[in-house]
Amino acid sequence: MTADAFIFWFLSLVAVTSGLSVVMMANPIYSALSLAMTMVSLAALFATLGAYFIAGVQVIVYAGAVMVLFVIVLMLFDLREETKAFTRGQVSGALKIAMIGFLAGLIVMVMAQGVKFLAAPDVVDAAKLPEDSSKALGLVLFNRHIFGFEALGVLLLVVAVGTVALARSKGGTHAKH
Amino acid sequence: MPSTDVINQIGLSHYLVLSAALFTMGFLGVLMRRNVLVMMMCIELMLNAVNLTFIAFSKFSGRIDGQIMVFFVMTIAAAEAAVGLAIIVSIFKRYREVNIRFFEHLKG
Amino acid sequence: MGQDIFEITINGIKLIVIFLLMVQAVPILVWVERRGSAFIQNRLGPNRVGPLGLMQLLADAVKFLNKEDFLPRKAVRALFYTAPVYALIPGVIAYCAIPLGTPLQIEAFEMAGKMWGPYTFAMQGFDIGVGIVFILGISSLAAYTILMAGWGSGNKFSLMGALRASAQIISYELALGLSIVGVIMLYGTFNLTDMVLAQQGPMSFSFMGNQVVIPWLPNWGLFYQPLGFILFFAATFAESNRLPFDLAEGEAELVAGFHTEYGGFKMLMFFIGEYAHMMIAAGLVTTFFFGGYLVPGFTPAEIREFVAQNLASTPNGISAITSVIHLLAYFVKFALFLWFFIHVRWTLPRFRYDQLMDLGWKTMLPWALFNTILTAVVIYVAYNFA
Amino acid sequence: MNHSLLMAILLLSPFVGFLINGARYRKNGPNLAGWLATTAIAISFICSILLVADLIGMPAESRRIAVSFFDWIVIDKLKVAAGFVVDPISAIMILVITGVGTLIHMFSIGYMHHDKGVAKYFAYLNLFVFNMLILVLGDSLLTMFVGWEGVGLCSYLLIGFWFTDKDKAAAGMKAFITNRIGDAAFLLGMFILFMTYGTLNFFDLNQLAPTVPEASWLGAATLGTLMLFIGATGKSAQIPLYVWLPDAMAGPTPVSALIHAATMVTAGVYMIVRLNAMFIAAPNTLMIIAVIGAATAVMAASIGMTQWDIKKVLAYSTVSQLGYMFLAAGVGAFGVAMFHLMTHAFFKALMFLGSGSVIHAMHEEQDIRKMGALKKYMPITHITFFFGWLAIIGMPPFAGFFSKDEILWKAMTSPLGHPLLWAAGVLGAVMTAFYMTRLMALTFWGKSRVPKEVHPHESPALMTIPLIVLGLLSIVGGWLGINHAISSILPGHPANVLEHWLGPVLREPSLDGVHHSVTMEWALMGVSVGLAALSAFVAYHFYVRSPETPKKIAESLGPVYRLISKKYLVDELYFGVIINPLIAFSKNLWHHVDVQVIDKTTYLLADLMKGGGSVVRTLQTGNMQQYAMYIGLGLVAVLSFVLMR
Amino acid sequence: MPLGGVLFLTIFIALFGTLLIFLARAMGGDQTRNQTGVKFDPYECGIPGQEKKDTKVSVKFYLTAILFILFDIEIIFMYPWAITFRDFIEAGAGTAVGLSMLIFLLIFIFGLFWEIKSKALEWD
Repeated sequence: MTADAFIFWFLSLVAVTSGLSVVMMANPIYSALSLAMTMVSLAALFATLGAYFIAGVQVIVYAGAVMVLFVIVLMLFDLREETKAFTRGQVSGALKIAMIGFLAGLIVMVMAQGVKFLAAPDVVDAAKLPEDSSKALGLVLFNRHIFGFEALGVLLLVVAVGTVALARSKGGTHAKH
Repeated sequence: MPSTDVINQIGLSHYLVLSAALFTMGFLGVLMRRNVLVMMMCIELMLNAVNLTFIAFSKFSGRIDGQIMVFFVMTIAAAEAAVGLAIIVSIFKRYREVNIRFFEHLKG
Repeated sequence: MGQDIFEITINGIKLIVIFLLMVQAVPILVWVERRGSAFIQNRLGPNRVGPLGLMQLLADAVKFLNKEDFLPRKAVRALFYTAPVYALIPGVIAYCAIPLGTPLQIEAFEMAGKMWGPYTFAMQGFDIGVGIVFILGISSLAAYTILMAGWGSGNKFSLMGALRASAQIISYELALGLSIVGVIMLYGTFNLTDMVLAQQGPMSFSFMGNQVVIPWLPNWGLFYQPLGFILFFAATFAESNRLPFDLAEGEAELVAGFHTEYGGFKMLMFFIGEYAHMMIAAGLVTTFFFGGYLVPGFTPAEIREFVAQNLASTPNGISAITSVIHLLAYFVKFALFLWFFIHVRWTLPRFRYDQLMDLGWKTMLPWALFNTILTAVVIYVAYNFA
Repeated sequence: MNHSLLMAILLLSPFVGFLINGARYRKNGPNLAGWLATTAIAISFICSILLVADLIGMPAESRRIAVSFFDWIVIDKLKVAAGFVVDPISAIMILVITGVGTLIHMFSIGYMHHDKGVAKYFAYLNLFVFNMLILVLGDSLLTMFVGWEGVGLCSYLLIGFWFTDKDKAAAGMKAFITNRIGDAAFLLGMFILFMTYGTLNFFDLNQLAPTVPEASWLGAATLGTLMLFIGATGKSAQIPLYVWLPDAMAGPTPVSALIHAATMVTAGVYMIVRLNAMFIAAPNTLMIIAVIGAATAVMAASIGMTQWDIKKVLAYSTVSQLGYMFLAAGVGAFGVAMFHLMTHAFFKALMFLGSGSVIHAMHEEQDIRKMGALKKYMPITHITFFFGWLAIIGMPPFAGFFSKDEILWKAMTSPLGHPLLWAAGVLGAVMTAFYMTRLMALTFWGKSRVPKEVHPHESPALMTIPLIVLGLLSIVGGWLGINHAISSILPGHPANVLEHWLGPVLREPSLDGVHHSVTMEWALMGVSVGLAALSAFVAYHFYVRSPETPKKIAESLGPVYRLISKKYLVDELYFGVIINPLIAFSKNLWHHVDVQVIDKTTYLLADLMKGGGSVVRTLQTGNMQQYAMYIGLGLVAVLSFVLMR
Repeated sequence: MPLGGVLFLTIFIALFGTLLIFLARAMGGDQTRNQTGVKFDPYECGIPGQEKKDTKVSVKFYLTAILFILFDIEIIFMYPWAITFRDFIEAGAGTAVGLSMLIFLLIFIFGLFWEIKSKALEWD
């Protein structure tokens, strides 16, 4: 096995294992920590695809910020082991699982088809991207996607204001049950 | 596809299958878990899976725009997590409850 | 990691050596801290075991090893044990991305009937293109250590300490991240080696079409980003939980913060993690603002020339001695900043928690923003009005 | 400084002013708000000057500063950039807009000093200037349309500024709706041009315009330009859509000066000049423009002779003068149209501001029958108004003389012109001289009819300084376009600056082979000036010497006079022919079609939905995971479809 | 690609740390199995530990974390700008990019000062 292939298989193993444990762990804190692990391994996978800057941002934003927030909230709430971690409906549960299985198959099939279209030799040319793509990313971001960039700035402002308002709210207007 | 060395020749389809696996796992979590916070985490997992496809396509089609989309998706995801958690926290503060079935009572 | 088995082996050994050096530096730093604090407070400090008390380190290590393993009743076993091990990882990995010297070049040679090389070994753990982003990302993972330890201990003071510490770390990460924007703009790269190399020679820059050269100053980032330096340095104190920002372990309120329940070797690992963050801070300050491994007044090319004429004749030797000289230059600066960290610890009192948060959000963040805008405007003016 | 930065400041400075005053419209006092807004426009004015200075420095053929900030719309063939262009045409416009705009803002500080919503007023005014700048600087029809709609909005807001008065609010509404009709036509014209030529950029359109004039009535250029012209009649108050402009005088007087005299209403003319090559390619459209322009000029002037409200007189005068501009554009004399646009901006803004000063002095009294002999109370207002008067009736060497005379000359001699057009123009000029003199006489001269409780006084310096500046401009503004005949007798033979400035960017019908003697030019000039002077003298005699005569004449004319003083009953005509039948028809529709057919159908549908909803409602359990499952099922369906295809 | 090195070092440190834990346990004795006596109670300065079910922890921590995420992303957004700003200036697009970033920064500053003014960042 080549080194690159080994790294890919190792990382995908980590990602899948930790991803599964996000779903399966009964203790939400373990779920959150597994998710952080998934995100870090996905960041490493991004790096194998040459997206170093995005990999770094993935770690900073997802693993270093969003998941920390989740963990802090979980710890603040003192949410431990759950006895009923999964919904239990006889019919709907079976239906859900069947659907997920079907969906997984479909996604893979569709992707296989999509790859066939993409696999035209002139398109699959990995050498087009520079090895260090962070500068190219900046150049394109501020040329073609400048509007999205500004719009996201406004979005973040709105979210900042909104969350403060939400966090201050005393929790609804109705009487407590 | 001429190459048959599935183990050593890592190509686009490898990444796509991996991301499909993660996506379905996340979806399964959204459907099956009871804890709202875990459901949100599963949504983040799904978003991450999609990000992986973006990056993979960006690499294999030689266009940087995919990476920028990931950048944007991350922002949106973080904003979503912030607002979602704020809502969950305000519900929790009042009712001490994070079970998704409890949230049915919020139906108008 | 490399092209062939030789390179992989050497790189692997290099990483392990850096790691072990970092681990070994901790007892030394502890000794320096204890002796230094004694010196500052007009005491003697450890002086019984060995000359100057140097053997105290060994004695401590043995003592730590002999402590009994201990798990509180309400602790979460998995987290309680993972946290200290995990504490080592982000610090060490992040430090490995900092360049320590000029790369070592080895010519092609024959071994075991095969031609090997030529090789270039970077004097750093791994040369990452997006160095700063990598370091920021990896060190932001340190928050998990604290949260895992605080939660896993099953002690409310631990949890409070952990929450405080993580809130503090993430708050100052903003000021830290923003104060670097000016540096990135200055050098136009994320790569730390490129940043170091951009600082060689005497101070020179072009301003509004004129080339300005100040021969008696090195071309260090400090002179371009004084405000950024102050902000960055202050934020790193908070990031590494050192005084005056060690609110997480305020004894009066929180017993000892997130590691209340820890003892023995597990405690030592947290110690190593904390000192590793201190080392990252010192290393980054050196790299960003003080020319990294550069010897002031001489460019690497000049030193290589000097070595070639006076000290060595083979290319391998020249490269090796040059690397060592730069390594030494780096360690001198690095050690100075480490001492500064220690000195500050024994000089300043601790903040109150609200003061700490106010400082981070309401003072340093706006100033870092100001620094960013100022840098952008100056660069814009310097380039545009030629 | 580079051009994109200048352009950005030029555009954004009024917008920033709008944002600040708009955000603090309850808090900013009159002085703060006013000076802020004035400074914003003044900054724009400085930027305009810098840009135009750069433009002058360029070689004549390539005078164009184009700045494109970003791609605004990219849909297949439709590519519209947020692009702005300063070329000789828009250069004149931005100077007029920001220059006159600054003066009017300054005047407003004094005029609106006691109003409660003063910050709001200045915010609107700044927003207007911002939109107007987009209108004139935009490099494509769509960019222009953004400004076009924007100024329409601001005009609506400012006409109805005192919206607590129902009539004034209604006037705003009328302006808005009338403009809407024109805008619909404008959009249609835009569609036609885009369908045919595949671009909306002015310069591309002018390039692509057919070089051989289009004879057919159904050609793309003719239809498209015709539609655009209908849009212009809405914005620039021409027959048949002029009715909103007199009512628009409900707004504050500086607004009338800025929007309804100097800038916005000239947008139609500007648009035609902008697309000159396209219009030249459509001689049928040009003919219609010329006829409508001439008709508007005469008709509005005749109404103006019978009005008693000082602002209404000026409003009809504006309509009439706009008719002249369209007449000029219609005979292919685009440069002259721009020339008259500029001079008109000076003297009409002056007269409006002067009337504002008078109204201010008379404590909101607008009826000229209750004025008279204000000369002694308000010397500065009087003298500046006097200059405006001379300018508008076309007395040499005031600004109006040169531009109006040039229009008449072109109407006669251009290949597209006709002696009848000239005659109509002269008739309009004579009537203009009459009603303007009447206005002058009734307001400033003669005997005082001022009620006893009113004590007229001169306005503060803040208001008189703009008047003085505009008065000077009314004198010298015309010297930029001295015609050949006059130039030939002046020392040094001053050149026609404006013609040289605009010439390279305009495609006008060639005058080759058409020779007219200088004698004829002098003769025509003499006829029009002489008739105007005579008319002015008659008016002076009527209203100062023997105030009884006009009444007698009015009585002897009887029904004709009443018809004219009722504005030819056009409003009533519109009500009778269009609006009332429309309302009646709508009522019928409502009673019979809407209630009986459509409502019943929708009720039926609604009942069906209700029934269906009560079934489907069981799906909305509030269980989010079920919802997620539905999403998943949808995904499965879509993916299956993709695979099956 | 340095990724291999990172992975290698991570695994190495994890193994090393685990080894140390076990070494220490081997040398110091294992007391983790039978947790009897006061010694294993949570350490609260010697006072017998008391735990209320409804412990109130300040919601401030979580609010800080949320605001951190939002501002962190805005700062991350500045990095691609910072790294390319000089290139843009040299390419003659410095004004446009600078202005667009200025707008972004103004939004950022507005957000920051709004938070400060709305007392979202006050600790007691």
